[in-house]
Amino acid sequence: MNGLILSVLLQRLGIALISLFIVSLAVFAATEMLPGDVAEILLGQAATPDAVAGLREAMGLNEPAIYRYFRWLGGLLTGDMGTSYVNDTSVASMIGDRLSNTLKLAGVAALLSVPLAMFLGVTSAMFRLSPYDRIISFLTIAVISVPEFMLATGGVLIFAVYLQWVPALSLASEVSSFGELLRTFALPVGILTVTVSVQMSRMTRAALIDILSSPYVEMATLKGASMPRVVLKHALPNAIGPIANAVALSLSYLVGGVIIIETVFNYPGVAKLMVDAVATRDLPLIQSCAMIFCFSYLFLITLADIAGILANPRLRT
Amino acid sequence: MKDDLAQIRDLQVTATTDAGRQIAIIKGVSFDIAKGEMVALIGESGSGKTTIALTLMGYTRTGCEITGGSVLLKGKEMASLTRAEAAKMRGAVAAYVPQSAASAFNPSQKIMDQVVEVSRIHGLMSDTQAQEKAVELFRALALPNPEIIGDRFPHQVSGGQLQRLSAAMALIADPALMIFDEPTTALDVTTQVEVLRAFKSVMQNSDIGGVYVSHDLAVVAQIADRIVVLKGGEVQEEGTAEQILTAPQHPYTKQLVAAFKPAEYATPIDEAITDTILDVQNTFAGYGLIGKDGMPAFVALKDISLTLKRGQNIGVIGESGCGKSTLARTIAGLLPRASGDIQFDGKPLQADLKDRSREHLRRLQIVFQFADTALNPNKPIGTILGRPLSFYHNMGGRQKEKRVEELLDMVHLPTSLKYRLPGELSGGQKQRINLARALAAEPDLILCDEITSALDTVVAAAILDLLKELQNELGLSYLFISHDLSTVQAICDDVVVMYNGEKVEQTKAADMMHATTHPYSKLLLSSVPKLDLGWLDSLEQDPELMRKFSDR
Amino acid sequence: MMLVSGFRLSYWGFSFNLVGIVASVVILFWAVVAIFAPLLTPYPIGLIVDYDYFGPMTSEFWLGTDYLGRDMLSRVLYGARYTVGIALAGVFLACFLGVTLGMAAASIGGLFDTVLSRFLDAFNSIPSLLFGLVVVAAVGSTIPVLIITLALIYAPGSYRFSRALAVNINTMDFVTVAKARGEGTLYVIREEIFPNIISPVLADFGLRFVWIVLLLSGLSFLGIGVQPPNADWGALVRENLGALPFGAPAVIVPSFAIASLTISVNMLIDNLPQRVRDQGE
Amino acid sequence: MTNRKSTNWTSRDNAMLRQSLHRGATRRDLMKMMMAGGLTMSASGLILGSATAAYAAEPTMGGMIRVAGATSSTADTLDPAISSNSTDYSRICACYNRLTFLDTSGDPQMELAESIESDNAKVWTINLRSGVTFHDGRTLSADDVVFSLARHLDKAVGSKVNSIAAQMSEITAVDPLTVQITLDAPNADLPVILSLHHFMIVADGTTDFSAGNGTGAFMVEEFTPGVRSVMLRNTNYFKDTGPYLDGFEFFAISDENARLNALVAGDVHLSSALNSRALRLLDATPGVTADASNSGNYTNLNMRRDMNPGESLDFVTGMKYLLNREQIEKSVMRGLAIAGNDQPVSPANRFHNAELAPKAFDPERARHHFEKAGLLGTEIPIVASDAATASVDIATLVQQAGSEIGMNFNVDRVPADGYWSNYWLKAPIHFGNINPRPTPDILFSLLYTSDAPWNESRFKSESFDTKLVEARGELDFARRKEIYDEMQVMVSEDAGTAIPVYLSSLDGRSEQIGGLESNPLGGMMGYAFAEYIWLNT
Repeated sequence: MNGLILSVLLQRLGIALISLFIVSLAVFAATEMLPGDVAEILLGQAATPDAVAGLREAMGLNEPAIYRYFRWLGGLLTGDMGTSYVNDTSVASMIGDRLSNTLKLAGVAALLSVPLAMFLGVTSAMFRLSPYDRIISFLTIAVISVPEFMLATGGVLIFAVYLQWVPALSLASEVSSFGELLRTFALPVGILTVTVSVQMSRMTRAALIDILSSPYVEMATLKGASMPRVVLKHALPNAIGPIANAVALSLSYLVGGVIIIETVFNYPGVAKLMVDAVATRDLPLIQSCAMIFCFSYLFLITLADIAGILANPRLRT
Repeated sequence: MKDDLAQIRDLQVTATTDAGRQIAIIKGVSFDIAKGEMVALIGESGSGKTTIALTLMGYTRTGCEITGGSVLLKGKEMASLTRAEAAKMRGAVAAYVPQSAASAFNPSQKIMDQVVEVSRIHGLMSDTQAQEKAVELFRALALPNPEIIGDRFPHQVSGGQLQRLSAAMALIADPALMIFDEPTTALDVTTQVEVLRAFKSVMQNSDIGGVYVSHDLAVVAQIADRIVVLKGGEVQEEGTAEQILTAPQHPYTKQLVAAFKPAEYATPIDEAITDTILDVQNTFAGYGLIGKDGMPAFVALKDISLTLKRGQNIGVIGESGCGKSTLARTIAGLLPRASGDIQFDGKPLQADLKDRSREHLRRLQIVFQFADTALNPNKPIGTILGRPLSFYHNMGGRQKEKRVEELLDMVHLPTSLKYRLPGELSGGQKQRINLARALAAEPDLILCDEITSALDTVVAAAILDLLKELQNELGLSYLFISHDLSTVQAICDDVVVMYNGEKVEQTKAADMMHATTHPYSKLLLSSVPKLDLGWLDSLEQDPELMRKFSDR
Repeated sequence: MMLVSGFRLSYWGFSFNLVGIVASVVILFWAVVAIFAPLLTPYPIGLIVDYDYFGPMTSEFWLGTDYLGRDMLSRVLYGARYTVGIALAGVFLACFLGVTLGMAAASIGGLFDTVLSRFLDAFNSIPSLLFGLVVVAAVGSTIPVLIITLALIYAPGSYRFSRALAVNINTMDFVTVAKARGEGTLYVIREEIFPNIISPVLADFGLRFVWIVLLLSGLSFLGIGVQPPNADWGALVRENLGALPFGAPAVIVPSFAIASLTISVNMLIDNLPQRVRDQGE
Repeated sequence: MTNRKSTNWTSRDNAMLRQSLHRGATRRDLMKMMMAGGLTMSASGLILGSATAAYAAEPTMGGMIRVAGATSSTADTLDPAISSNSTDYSRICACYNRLTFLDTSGDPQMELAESIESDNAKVWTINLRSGVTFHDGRTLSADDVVFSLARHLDKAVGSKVNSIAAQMSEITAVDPLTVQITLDAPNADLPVILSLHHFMIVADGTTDFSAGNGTGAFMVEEFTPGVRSVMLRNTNYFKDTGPYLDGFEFFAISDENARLNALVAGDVHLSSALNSRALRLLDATPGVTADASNSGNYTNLNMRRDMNPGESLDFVTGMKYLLNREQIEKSVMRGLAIAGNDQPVSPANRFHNAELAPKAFDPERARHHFEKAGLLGTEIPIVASDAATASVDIATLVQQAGSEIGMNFNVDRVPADGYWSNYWLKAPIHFGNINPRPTPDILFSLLYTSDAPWNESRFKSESFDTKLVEARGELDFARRKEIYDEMQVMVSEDAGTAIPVYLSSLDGRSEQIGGLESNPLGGMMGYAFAEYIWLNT
């Protein structure tokens, strides 16, 4: 729509490519450090030397790993994520539905948490230092301070085991109706929403309060504007940049950071897939997952930047 | 006297420090404002002038509160209003024109929306009416193309225009009282003239009362009917502008007035001295990427040449953005020059300070405008002054201690200060420390970048005296950069006038008032407010020139 | 100058807020426990002292027993050692790296800055927990490995933060003065920039400490942590998670320990004692 | 602050018993006690059996159920040869069949084979059941069997039982319904060997196993590695008994507590491999119950005899005395275990040597042995991992017991993934975990002969090797038992493998599920539960 955004996009694209490359290299290095290779892992106890050799042969793992890495990289450039070692199906197909699961979960959580966070953040900035504000900030701190797995297991125990309102597992495959979706996702989504939105609301509040000390806010007050008006009309529009950034960070967490939730609720998402891949030393799969996380992060950050630019007339025009 | 618009009686305001300690910042101030009358509150920073003005809107900045006395505005007690009640008055009855309009406008809203917001908040008139009215005001305030300027964003219009727009914003609701808070301090002199004119014209033919907060007596003299002189939260003297300027009673007022007539600078014309300490030849410098022609993207200095003899001072004047500070930075090597040649005491001076010998660095010192950002807030004065000593003269221990005390003594500060942090010093003291730090290097040349501009007139005058004194003792030379002519006049032999990166003219300081030939110099000089009531009205400037040179 | 207004006390030129005081007391408590754990534990942490498991609080075992019937009190006290110790070491390392690089980048600028920033940003995009899992899986979960991993995970954030701060300070005149004087980068970083970003950096330090504690317990929850029979709090929660349905102290106490520590640190940061500036205006 | 020495444990037992009775003693608590009292599993298993017998009365047809396994990853497979864990076994048992299978008492029964005969235990003739069809409609023939068995010899397949299959020197199809297997040496156990999960019969020439095309009771409806699988009843299954279920969904919940919660919350009907501490919650919740079965799976502490410090027999013996088997049994396994006597043949096996008593916990004696080995006070690492059940806990017990007699062990817990390839068999002192094997012969030839592929402690003994061969060819049960008894003693005394307990597995189920019995091939009826259980409604 205008030069700046375009240039930001281009610049970001460049950065993205570099970052993706760095990450893939780092991941590759890490995976190479892992003891044992896919053949040994698959054979497990039966990993007698000749058995391993045979299997490596059959899997074509004899050539140096670095070759395989670059072949994978080359493939990626042509949009081919390669094939998994352990069960030679294409990585794309393996990631496919896992990703859609993850996005389902992340999406619902985002839909709930962003408005919630905004509401909390804005209101507590509006009435800052009021009892309301103090209570909110205490609650948010409390939530931030409790490990996710405690919230998760506690939640399961109360709502699934005792009250039996919701299932203890979130079987993505079972969802047919929207109501069912709500029911199966209630717990994980609820927990993710809480954990993510407190982060965002804190940052929102901070960003707003930062701006509330600026001269034009005082000016607005001296025009007789009410606190809500000051916050909504004068502070908020100028805080969009930082807020968007906070949101982006939190959302990127929803994609890659939910391994604990996926574990506790046995939810087949990408994070868990990557952990499996690591456990079986399935290089192409590991790499591809890492790429997805890295990409989603960069993508969201870029969106945030653009939001910031659009919100700021100085940059916009 | 005539029917009062506002009455302030025995006003007390206290501030609460982080420690929870209560300190009185306004100690029993009383004065009246009549309809259509413009009362000026004058005093140095910290005198509480803004605080008083704001109480007229029932507003105190965070941490402060009105603890006594009464503030009657149109018979309403502003001191004891609830938030909501006060909000009703603000903007509608009493309106505020901020010091820096540039920061007082919401960067993400169109100007028009912000101007008419007052009427929206108070539901005074329909938006269309409000907008029509706004346009009228724009016209009245002599703003260029008033019809469309409202559709712009704040960053798209100049500082002088914003200042006037903020006045329009204040006037939109026909307030009974206008509060001007140093509205021209941030502006260049040529612009200031315009803005003052605009304010005066809108205020004159209306019965709106006004409070004009300023530290600049000359400016106040042009616009105020009565003047209240403040110091440390107390009224020193009150009277008509006439009386305050011509027959000040209170010693402090006398000081203020005196500070405006600086002692003429007696040049120690000793023709014996011939060796030039600094010789700048056809120097170009700027910012941004270097192009093929070897020139940076934005050239801030164009072909500057000047020479400075040992023991003499040269002043560089011009308005913001004319490149005078860049000149200092280029000479200091902070901004490597793109081309040209600079000789220091006969030897070539490397463009980048990284390439300069420690000796050169020592002999050429720079002092900055803002004393408080120029001192590391976390280091005691002693350490700050000690560093150049150990760095250049590798002094240490007792010797260093002693030298530090000498330096403090040299700038007339108590030696006990060396244990204090900069934050605990006043602006003037800080600037003296700044100077002392430069002196610690025992330099030949000091580049003074606007070192008095941020100070109150009285304090500034004292600093100037100090500079002269030091020069006589140590045989220093100064390159003195300022936008304020009187200061330059007060201390320099020669004056260089700069405009938009170029040196337009160089004259002897003594006779610059009449000897200047370049139209811009003329305009600039004529725009400097004089300490007499009629100056603004009698001032005639060629509108052509104005349009050409001033920022409007 | 000892005057109380609102919830504030002031002392030695600092003013404290009640919440802040309470928080610091809790933190202090855990610090002491961490240091003196060996003297405080009634039983060896590996010793099975009770046939029953997930035992209740008794006069004999103040905090009940764990899944093997070991004394919970002893284990929690020792857990403090590992949780606090490792997290502290990790956050120190992380902030040392981050802040040093951040300041260097800010004051050197140019290519150095861009390259470093790019690289660390890329690093930032790897989910921390996953990264932890991979590394620890690769090189085994010894305490040094844990510390280094945690440090690596949080260094980029600290870098970002301190760089942003340092960039602002770097534009200040007193830095320019120092440079004009001919001071070297090291001096500028150490003497001019660092003292002026230290307090926000400390706050950031605290936040990172909390994150590291949480991440550490997260890792322990996923089965990676210090070597048995030792266990950090996260590991204690994990190994006794089965006690949750019975609300046995074995799982409640370590959870509570974690929460109390992290909440206190957060609270302290939000109510840091302020240097009193009393020069009026 | 008196440190209670572990010796006065037994004095606390009664207190414990009373305590739990107060809590409202349940079948399971009592069972715990009985096992703690040393009653063998099969006995208490029977009690459980009778308890479940109430349902065993009339199987009901129909119903879909959900079953939660313990482990799952993208490595999940339907290829019998490379199946590696309970999850894989549960699936392949549902969609394939073996030639033989073991019944509750551990005796081989015919499945796809009608008969398996041999007169010299070297050359075996297998007659196949006729009219058995694969899911894709093809009829089972000798070629399929030959293919299925021969695969294991191909290195590229990476078969888990390659070393066992290696003895089949010749596999030929005599006619469409007859297969002849020639062994390189006599082995009376072939019928039992063929009941191993890996020897499931697949269709001739199959390369892609994801379809699970077998003769089994269920057909694969959906199979997503690492996620789940859905299986539906095979309408023309050759057996007239079962399957009763219309089908079942199988997925794994790796987190122990999540697995338990899922069962308690009613999200799954069957939940395998529960933690013994789950019993309390299961008691507290109506409608769910659990069955323990001991099939001889064990976690053992291996001290390599070819490396320091395992070289010294004194050290090895010392360690065996330092293992507090009673404590492991009660505190670590909460009774879901049977004290072991350092040899691999468990009480569940008909060849178990009952005379060979477990070594009693005796720190002093251990100390004396360590002293003789001159190892007192030296720092000795013990490698443990969650990969080997309970090994970490056992290691900590050893570490604690050692610290009290001046031995300085430190536990080195290493990551579970990669454990088998990187530490097992390699570290000087490490833990192993051996899945139940149906015959002493397999166990010994796999783990103890001089050329055994998994000789965990590098135990070498000529006479042992010869005895094994002798027993293998011996068709007279009494004689064989005799030989095996002697061999068990040899291992228990001289091998560097300390086997403290045989672990029982605990499978939780909704009380609607009927027909689940224990099986020597492992929990969940040797993972073949699917075709035998039913859902009461």
